[in-house]
Amino acid sequence: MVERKKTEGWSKDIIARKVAMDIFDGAYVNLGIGLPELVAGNIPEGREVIFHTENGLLGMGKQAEPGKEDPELVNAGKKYVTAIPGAAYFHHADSFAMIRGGHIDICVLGAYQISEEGDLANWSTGNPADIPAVGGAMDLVAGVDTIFVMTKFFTRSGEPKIVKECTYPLTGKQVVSRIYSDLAVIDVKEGRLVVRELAPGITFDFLQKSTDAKLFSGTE
Amino acid sequence: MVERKKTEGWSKDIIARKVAMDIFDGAYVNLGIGLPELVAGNIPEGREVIFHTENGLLGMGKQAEPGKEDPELVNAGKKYVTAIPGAAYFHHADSFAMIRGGHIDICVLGAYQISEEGDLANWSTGNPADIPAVGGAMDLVAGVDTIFVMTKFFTRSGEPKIVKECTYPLTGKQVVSRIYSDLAVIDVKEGRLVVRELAPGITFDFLQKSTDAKLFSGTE
Amino acid sequence: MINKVVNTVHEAVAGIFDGATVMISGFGEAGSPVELIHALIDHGAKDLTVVSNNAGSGHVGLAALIENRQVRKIICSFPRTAISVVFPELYRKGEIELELVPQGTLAERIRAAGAGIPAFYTPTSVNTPLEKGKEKRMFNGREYVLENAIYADFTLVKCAAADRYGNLIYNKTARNFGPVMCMAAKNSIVQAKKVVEVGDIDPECVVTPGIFVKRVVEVKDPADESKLVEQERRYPW
Amino acid sequence: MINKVVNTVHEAVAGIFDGATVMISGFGEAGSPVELIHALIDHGAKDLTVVSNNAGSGHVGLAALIENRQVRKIICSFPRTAISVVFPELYRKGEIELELVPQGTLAERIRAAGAGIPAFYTPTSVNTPLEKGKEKRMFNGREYVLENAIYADFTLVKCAAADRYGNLIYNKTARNFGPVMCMAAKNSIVQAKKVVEVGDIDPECVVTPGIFVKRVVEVKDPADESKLVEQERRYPW
Repeated sequence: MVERKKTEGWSKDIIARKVAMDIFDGAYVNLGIGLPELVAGNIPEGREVIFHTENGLLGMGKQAEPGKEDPELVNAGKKYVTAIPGAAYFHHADSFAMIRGGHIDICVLGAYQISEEGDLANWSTGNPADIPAVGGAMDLVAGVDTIFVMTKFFTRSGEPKIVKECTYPLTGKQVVSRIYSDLAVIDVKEGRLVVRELAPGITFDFLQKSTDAKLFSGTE
Repeated sequence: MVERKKTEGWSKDIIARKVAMDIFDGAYVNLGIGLPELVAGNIPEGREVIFHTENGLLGMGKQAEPGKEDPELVNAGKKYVTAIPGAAYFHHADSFAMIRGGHIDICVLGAYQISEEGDLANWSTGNPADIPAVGGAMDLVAGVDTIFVMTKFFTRSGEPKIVKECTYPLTGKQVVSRIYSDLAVIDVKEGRLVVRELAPGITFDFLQKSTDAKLFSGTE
Repeated sequence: MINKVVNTVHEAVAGIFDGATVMISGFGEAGSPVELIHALIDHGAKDLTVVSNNAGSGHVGLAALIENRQVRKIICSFPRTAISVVFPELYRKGEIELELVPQGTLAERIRAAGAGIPAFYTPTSVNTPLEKGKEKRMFNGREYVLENAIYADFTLVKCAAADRYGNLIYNKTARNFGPVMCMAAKNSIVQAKKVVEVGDIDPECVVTPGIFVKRVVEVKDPADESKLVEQERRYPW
Repeated sequence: MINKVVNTVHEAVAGIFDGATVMISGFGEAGSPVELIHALIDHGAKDLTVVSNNAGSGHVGLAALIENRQVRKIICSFPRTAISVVFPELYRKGEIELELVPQGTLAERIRAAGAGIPAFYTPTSVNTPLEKGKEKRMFNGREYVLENAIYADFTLVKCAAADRYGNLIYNKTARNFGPVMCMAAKNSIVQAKKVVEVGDIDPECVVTPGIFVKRVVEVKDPADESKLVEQERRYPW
């Protein structure tokens, strides 16, 4: 493991903006819990994006203002949110019909690990002491064509999240389209990890040395 | 074939009343096209029965008054109807979920033939020149526990509709619970046809001689 | 900005290609998108597979589309009606293919496509001629047949009101197959009696959320199919 | 006359038997029928199989039902929350069984039961540990797993308004599993914030038609689960 400089890399907001820039006008988008939630606030002006939350709302708006929370209007992370004009409520089977049926254009998820081939692990550490919980993650990766992952490149303990093979239990196989991390934006193209953009001060070599996954340069 | 006296037997309205008497208060009922439609107008006072029409309405009311027809409010027979207060509209998949899922209590259908064991044929004469059309009949017999058949005992050409084995293509096997005809009310009980009630002037012997199906007397 | 509203029925049906599978909503005339079907006749795409509960009446709407020889095959539950003349004639001559599907199975197969379910088991049609060729299987002591999803390239639907996001509400029993057909098609094309502002439809009462809709066109005074049939109208007129 | 309205939550849950499968609506606290669950605690039926998206928070509602040792097994998608203490403890001790089901598969399996579909194929969980023990099959070049319907004896649901026929409307994202759970259970028991007159709910906006509902009880001021948890309340209190 190479030593990394803590100050390097993009901030969460910069990553969120990069993700948001890649979401086209008119897209239907589902945002995972955690980091991906930041994407909503970063959609470029002039684009209209409709957010889906799998607990039964199309047209999710901003988080609820303090004092205006409605315990019956929450997102998938159970945070209090709002609904935009033109929103629609529906039940869970209809909501996952949207997901499984391929109607959501883009889903942005967090990750524990992403493999060379775009396998994603983000639901279980495999630790028997942890309570297993899967939520909607497997449905999302099975149903949505374009899966963006938004994540820190390293775990808190310094392990790379991009790996040759996932050691954690999989959420889905060959499902990730692009990885937005604090150190680089990496495409999964035909089973290869292609580095598209590097954060300031990050070199391709540094990145390659940080993971056992084979990386390709986008300009190669 | 024994000769039958044309004047004998119950009128359509009397049959409809008999069916209606056997529909319990609070039942959810689907009525087939034709004769069964008469049942709606014969529910005894004091009973509240909710009529389902498979094209997407629970709480079907009376036929629409002349001049007040709404081409977007029809029953399964495409007749103009009304909706009662407390009605609900839904789409076709939801409507057949009610049927297939076993939520409808009673369905009253017409018949071409009913076999000794309660097989029903009511969708196709098997004549290759006829355009085959099945509609919701097969879903209804597969999904509704109690299937009442309401029919003339003889066809227009004088053939009995109750037969040992159906010669017409089946709608469902062992699905009929009770047959209300102009000549008799007959139960299908454990694969046997048990005559429950005879119309005035109709004898058990006459009935038995009219069909190759084995009949049992309800008092035997 | 999202704006699914187009100006004419002809714009709405643009892009329907020869050989496409086209779902058409309606239960008889209730919910039948007559103006969109007529636009499809003008458009001329042929060799279509049409999925619809019925096979049309008289010489307008779906019947006219069939009469115009644009339909190779129809998947439906009830092609026979008192005033259906076009389909029976072509069918008897062997000039149109029919896949007869029980009505509930038809609705569920369409929903399945929209919901990403490739196949499911149902009790409907077991022990009847319509089980022919289908895989059978026991669950909890009862027999079921396997049914496949029906996917479509396009859906033509009629509804009561729509907004620019494509959120739809319907009118009474004209709802019927509309919502599931919008789910099952890659491109759902909707004629609405009224196009309303975003926010005008109560989010609790939206029947088809906009995600299932591609294009919307306002048709303020849609024809009553039964009146056209009564008047013995023929399309193209 | 049809009147599904009963006077108390205790009447509403009467008849729930030991060993029953009970579905409980809600996504976290949104839509969770806290008062009905508490009535079930008072009622005391045990050895229950509970189907619910989550496994409860704090020591109220579903968590209290589990803590009271009435639940043998839970079928859910996400039993882990920040404030979930009861389930984890019992689970680690091996005193409660867990069937973990992806959320969309859970919803679809529940709907399937209500729709008379015993089993269906889905792409969700393929190539993951949760495909274990499931039959796999190819359709159109892609792999799917076979999933079975989940039937229930009872469903406890919270909604916004109900009439005496059992027609229901919900509030915002509190709708979640309510409608499909009402379909899947032999006996759906509903707590409504308001019981309204028949005819007060627009027939175009009914979400759960009365046919799927057995009993309705008005609970005018249902507790906010999150507030009870914040206040560290414990049921029975």
